[in-house]
Amino acid sequence: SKNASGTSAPAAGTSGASGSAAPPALAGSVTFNQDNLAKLDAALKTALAGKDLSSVNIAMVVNVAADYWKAGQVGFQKGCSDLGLSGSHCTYFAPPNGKLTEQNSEMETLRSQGITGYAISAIDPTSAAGTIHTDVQHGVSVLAIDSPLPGTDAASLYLGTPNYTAGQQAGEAMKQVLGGKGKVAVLVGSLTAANATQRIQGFEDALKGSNITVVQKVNDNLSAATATSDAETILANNPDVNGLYGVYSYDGPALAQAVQSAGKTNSVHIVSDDSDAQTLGFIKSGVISGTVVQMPYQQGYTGAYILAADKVLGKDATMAIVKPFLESDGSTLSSGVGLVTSADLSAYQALETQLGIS
Amino acid sequence: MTVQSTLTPEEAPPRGQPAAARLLRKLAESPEAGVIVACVLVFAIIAANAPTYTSVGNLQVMGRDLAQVGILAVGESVVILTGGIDLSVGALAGLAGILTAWFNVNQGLPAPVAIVLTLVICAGVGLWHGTMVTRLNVPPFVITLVTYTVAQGLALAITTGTPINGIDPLFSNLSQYYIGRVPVPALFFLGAVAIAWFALERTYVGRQIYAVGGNREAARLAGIPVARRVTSAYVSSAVLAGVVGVLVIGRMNVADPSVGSGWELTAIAAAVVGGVSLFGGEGRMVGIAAGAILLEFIANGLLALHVNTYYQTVVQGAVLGAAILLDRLRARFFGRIQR
Amino acid sequence: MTVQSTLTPEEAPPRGQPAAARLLRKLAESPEAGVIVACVLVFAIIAANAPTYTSVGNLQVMGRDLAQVGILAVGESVVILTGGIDLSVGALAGLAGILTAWFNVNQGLPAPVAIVLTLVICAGVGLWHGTMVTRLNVPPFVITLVTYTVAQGLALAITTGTPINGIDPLFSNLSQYYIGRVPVPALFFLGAVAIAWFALERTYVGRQIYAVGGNREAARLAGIPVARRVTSAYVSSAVLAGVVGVLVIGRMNVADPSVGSGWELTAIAAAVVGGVSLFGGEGRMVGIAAGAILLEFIANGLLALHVNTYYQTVVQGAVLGAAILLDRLRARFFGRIQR
Amino acid sequence: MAALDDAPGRAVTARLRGVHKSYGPVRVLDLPELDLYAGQVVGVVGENGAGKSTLMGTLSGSVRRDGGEIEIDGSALVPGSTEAAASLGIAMVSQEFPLVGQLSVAENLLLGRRPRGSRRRVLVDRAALRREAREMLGEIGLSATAIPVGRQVRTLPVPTRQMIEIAKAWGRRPKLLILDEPTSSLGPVEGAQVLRLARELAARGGTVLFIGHRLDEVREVSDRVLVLRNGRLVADLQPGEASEERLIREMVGGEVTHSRPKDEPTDTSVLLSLRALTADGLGPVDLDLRAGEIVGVAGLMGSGRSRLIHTVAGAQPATGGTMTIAGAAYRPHGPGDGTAAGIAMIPEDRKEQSLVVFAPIRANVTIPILRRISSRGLLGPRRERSEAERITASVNVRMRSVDQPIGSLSGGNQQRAIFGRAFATEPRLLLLDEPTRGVDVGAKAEIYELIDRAAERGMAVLVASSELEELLWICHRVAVLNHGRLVEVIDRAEATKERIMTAAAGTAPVVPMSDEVLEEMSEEVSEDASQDVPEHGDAP
Ligand SMILES: Nc1ncnc2c1ncn2[C@@H]1O[C@H](COP(=O)(O)OP(=O)(O)OP(=O)(O)O)[C@@H](O)[C@H]1O
Ligand SMILES: Nc1ncnc2c1ncn2[C@@H]1O[C@H](COP(=O)(O)OP(=O)(O)OP(=O)(O)O)[C@@H](O)[C@H]1O
Ligand SMILES: [Mg+2]
Ligand SMILES: [Mg+2]
Repeated sequence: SKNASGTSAPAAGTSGASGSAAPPALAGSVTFNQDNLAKLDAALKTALAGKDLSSVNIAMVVNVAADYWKAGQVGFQKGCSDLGLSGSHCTYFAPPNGKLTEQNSEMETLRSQGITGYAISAIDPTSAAGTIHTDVQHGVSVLAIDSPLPGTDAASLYLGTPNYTAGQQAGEAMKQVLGGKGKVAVLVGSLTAANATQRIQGFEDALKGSNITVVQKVNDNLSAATATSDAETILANNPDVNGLYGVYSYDGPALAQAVQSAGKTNSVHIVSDDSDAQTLGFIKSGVISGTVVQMPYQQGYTGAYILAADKVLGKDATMAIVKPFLESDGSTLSSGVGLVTSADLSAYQALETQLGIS
Repeated sequence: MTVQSTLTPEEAPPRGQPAAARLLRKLAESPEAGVIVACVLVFAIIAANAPTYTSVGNLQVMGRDLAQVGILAVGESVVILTGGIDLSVGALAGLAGILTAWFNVNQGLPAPVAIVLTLVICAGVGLWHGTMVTRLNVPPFVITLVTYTVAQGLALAITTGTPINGIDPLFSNLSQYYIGRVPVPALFFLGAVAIAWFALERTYVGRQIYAVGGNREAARLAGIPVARRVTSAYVSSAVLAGVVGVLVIGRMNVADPSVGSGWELTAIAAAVVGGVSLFGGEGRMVGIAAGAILLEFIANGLLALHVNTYYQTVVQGAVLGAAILLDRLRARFFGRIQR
Repeated sequence: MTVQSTLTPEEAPPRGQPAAARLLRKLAESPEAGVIVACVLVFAIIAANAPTYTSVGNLQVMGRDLAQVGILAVGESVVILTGGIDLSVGALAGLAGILTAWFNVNQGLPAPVAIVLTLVICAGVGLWHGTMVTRLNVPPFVITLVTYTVAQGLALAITTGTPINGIDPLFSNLSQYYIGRVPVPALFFLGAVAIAWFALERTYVGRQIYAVGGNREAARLAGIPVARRVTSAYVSSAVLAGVVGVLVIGRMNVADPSVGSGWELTAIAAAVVGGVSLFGGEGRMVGIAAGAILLEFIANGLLALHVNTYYQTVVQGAVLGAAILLDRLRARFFGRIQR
Repeated sequence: MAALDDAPGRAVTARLRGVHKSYGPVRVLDLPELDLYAGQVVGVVGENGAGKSTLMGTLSGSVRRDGGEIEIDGSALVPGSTEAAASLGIAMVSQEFPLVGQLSVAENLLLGRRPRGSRRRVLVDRAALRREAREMLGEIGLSATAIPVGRQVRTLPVPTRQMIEIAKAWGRRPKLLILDEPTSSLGPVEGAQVLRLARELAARGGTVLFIGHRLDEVREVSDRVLVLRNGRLVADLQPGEASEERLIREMVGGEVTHSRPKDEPTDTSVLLSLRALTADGLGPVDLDLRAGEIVGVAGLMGSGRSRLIHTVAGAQPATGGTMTIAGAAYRPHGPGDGTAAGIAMIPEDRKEQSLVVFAPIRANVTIPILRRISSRGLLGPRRERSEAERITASVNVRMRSVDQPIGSLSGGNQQRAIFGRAFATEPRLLLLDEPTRGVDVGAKAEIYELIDRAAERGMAVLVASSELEELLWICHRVAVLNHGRLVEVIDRAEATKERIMTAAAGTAPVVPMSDEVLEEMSEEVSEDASQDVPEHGDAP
């Protein structure tokens, strides 16, 4: 679960070189949707100027306590402090083990704490639906981040990027680095979390029509050590595999580590998700060809603004401000998706530094 | 024939204490006292620092939480009382939820039928455990670990990872309604505790379970049907796991295959914290319930106190540790003779 | 009145069996036989169906895996032999990795110093367990559960969820080098097994550990320093967990806080499958090593066989179950009279 | 209770001053002054719960005394430390056979110490270990072929374990050897051997404390007899003064008598009938038992007495033959069937086979009648308590309350409670296995009376016992087992010790036993695959 995904068009589409000997250079994109969101933040800030924010009590609930969400937390807290909210009115919660029941209990607990609104990356949208319904009935505003909440009372606005799209982009990148043919194995931390299943779906759909087949999908149960061992096992048992896709943030490094110790850096190509420091290191050294990244920072930051506005200005007024910035589907507020490769690595790192994430 | 009895009972020693002091001492001596005191202390301390902790809403959340691990702890304890252990309860609860939803949604059975069918399957699993343990002498740890793995796997295999949606509203009615202001699942917890207490303390079958756990050979020679008692413990535990599974899908309104694994540890912890000996034969329902409640007080309290996520687990462990040390010190000063 | 002595056992019956048959029978009777046979069978069956299973590369992977759960199982078994249990090994291994990396990267200590410091801390944790268990009579399950929780929490708290990068290359040298074609971590596993075997079977301290686990009161009356022996078991277990932690970060080249939790169950399972009794005093290193190897054969084999991910867990459970039933049936037909 | 002055020149081995011990509010031991001299066997007698084991415990360090000083050869003994006691030369054979069942005989013999003269301090010197173990067995007159030192102790029968325990203490070359009822589970040969050992140590200048309930034995072996009552030393007698009557009077503070039971039972209907009954290591047995009759079962150790009792109770499967109870066929599949047929059994090992030691007396005495005393499955605490009080009162259990853990009662009181609970099932047939093991004279007389009363009420009683005098005293007939076979049934008129022993020890053809049992008995534990000197090598 440590990722979301992007809608903005990948700039990766057209790398021509596809010889199987030398890994083709993959072009990346790290522009996300920042300009757009920055304008929205400014508009909300203007609307909130001079208003009393003391009744605002908001929370951000993510789906697991993991590195990926660090940026989201930083963004959320930055958003709160930019709005002048006190820390006690700004709850950040990450289920320590990424369990559905942990998140459910927390949502119920939040309501009893008199929260006015929360942004949530639901582990399972259906199971959250009931609670969200009750919350919305009680005037609590709920903002879907990271993964949308279709069919719930919070379906009207979604801040994030669909996992499916992110998976597709990983698939596209894989097609490029493999030159359209080969065998691929996938390593993932959960077979049940929506973000994992959607990403793998997108990835597989993107490979349709090419000569690339997915020969094995392996679950490491959210354990980085298992991922390492599984990665090594995959390599040892699949000598003909030439592409690897690591879905969770630690899966990329685990695969890279395994490829490196098996001495197959030249023959096996890796596409991963997220931007662990280790992943970026492997991008630099060329072991990982590319990694699909999102901007959880923006989900936290803009999320805080939207929730505060919901409480202070009212839902309709807030929606009116947000409307011009939505995607064509009328409900998605894209936080962008990017592809980090050795080409745009430095640009991405500069961005992270600027936001105070790393 | 004349025999002079040599057996005059010793007189009770003269006691200077007033009745109240004696009652207090008696309380302090009982093994359940420690965990109950710990419950009260933990609750009071958290309540003093987190105003929302004692709100009706939050108490309701705790009540619903208790219906999960709390009910599992009840079943687990019965097994532990016989000298066994049941590692499968968490995974089985998860599988039971999936099965019920699958019968209901994929097979189109009405909700009550789906529930009954699931509970029957769970009972079958318990029977299997009991048979393996009593007939083939398989260590309980091992056979229930196998079930744990298989149940977890089956939950995945049935769903291929995708949660089962669209379950009958009856399930959420079960789980999300209130009687007065008490959530129905919390009543299930109280009911399970009460029934287990009654069965263990007030029926001969219950007392026989204690005897079996205390000394299996002595129980056998005294004519107690040991195998049947042990098996019944595994069956109860498995059926209660099934009940938890049904309640959980109702609460979440979806059957998710990730539910349940890991709960067995919490259930065992609740039992042990509540004074159940892992060697069997010792421990009472009051303590077990208090153990489950203590763990819930702590887990929920840390959220209410807004303890930093990254520190929550540390604090949880530390509080648990403190509660246990307290109890040990109590036992040292007031306790009865230990084994 | 002349009476013959009554202590002479009846003579051995004339045996018609040839020596080979007797040896076979003797092997079949030993409690370790079942798990060793299961190892061989499982290996053979998987190898016949997955050509890559026996490739050097895959065997090396299994060797490195064994250095994780296998080493933990060795330490865990020593604790179980004394009649205790150590739930903290997995979490402690995880924490040890984090600590080492943190000392090395964040505090700038050289790798060897960081390792030694970590192992000393682990030893301290073991000492704490031993002290609580022997002095305050805290149930081992409970005190190590507390450590489990705290260690997991500390790993999260120290890293705030972010893996620690940039550890000294020495760590990966430790883990990724080979002697001949045997990976160094696998040698650590073999070393741990050999040392534990030697210590338990060939030293006074080891035999006393068996005595303490078999009959604590007898050991105490015979003047064996029970508290010290029990404590030393917890210390060994904790230090071995530390070693595993160091090896794991070397293998992954990063210290990730998700490492280790859940491994305690696998370690205990390896011990129990290998014939260790959870009541203490019974079980030998050969069996324990075979238990760990069996579990690894199964886990790795399912990947090698490309078993559908969604069915892997079920199959894993089923194979484990079959192996255990096999052993029980063996025990029924060849075994000595059980306790 | 001043020290004996017939030994003025003798060195004092142990000097006890003001030693006392309490459990809860009850002071179970209170000794203002006691000296033990070198070169003496000191007998210690007292009724159950008199504090004998507690006294020995304070000396051996297994019980932590509450106060007082103990000096051994002039050095102070730290309270509650078995290590300190051992280092001062105290060794104890305790009542509870504390051996480690999983370890080999050799390792048990040298538990907690190294072989003498072995230079290895850390590594086990296995050759030396075995050598010394064999020597230790030899020193007390056992051959290493009789008890293979590599064998796992838990596979050995109880009497053998007791001898190992004695060899273990003996091998420590103690200055002060404490024997707590060492002979209660031994046959006559080994019993005599133990007495010889006690004398031998005294002759070498050591001191022996010998606790026993068989007064003749104590008188035979002791140079001085101490009598404890309620934790206090009430008499300190020389052998001449210590007549059986005197000892009993001092122990119980009064007279104890028990007359022989009524002559033949009036009711002559056969209650239990065994025909060609066989079981693992037992049989064939043909025996009729009439209502109101007390039949003894005699035999050497391992002759199958316990097996007969267990087989009739349904606790061990019969392999052939028939049993009928009051004319109806009886084929038990477990002890539950025995209970249902009106059988109550009292097994020989209280701790392992009868009691939940940490549970209250209340729970222990109601175990077999839980079902009966509950109405429609329900059992209230008041009902349970009143039943428990009735049961314990009916057999005079000495206790503070029924809530006390039964493990805190002395052995004799535990046994009385077990009798109470057997009677509470209102059986037709009472099966007793060593009913007075570890029970004092007073309680013994009471138990005999209870047995008589049972017979008078029409129960049939089958008593297995190692004490021939007991059988001769209470039984109408004595059945003698030899290697599992019933060789003779002797009427009380003709029964003598000699006749019984001749039948019991006579060479009889070896009973066919299952291979498994034989194998079990003849083989030893392989400590590990590489064990270098298998004991088979020693056997012919
Ligand atoms: N651990 C204990 N806790 C409470 N009371 C105890 C404990 N051990 C012994 N007692 C009590 O101390 C008293 C003395 O017991 P002790 O075992 O010394 O008697 P004894 O003379 O050896 O009796 P017996 O002949 O039956 O072995 C008894 O009343 C017994 O109930
Ligand atoms: N195969 C068996 N199944 C069940 N119980 C058994 C079996 N073999 C022995 N026992 C029980 O084990 C106990 C100890 O056996 P042991 O050889 O000492 O008894 P025994 O021959 O009856 O000796 P004794 O005559 O001294 O009582 C007995 O209670 C016997 O009933
Ligand atoms: Mg005694
Ligand atoms: Mg016997």
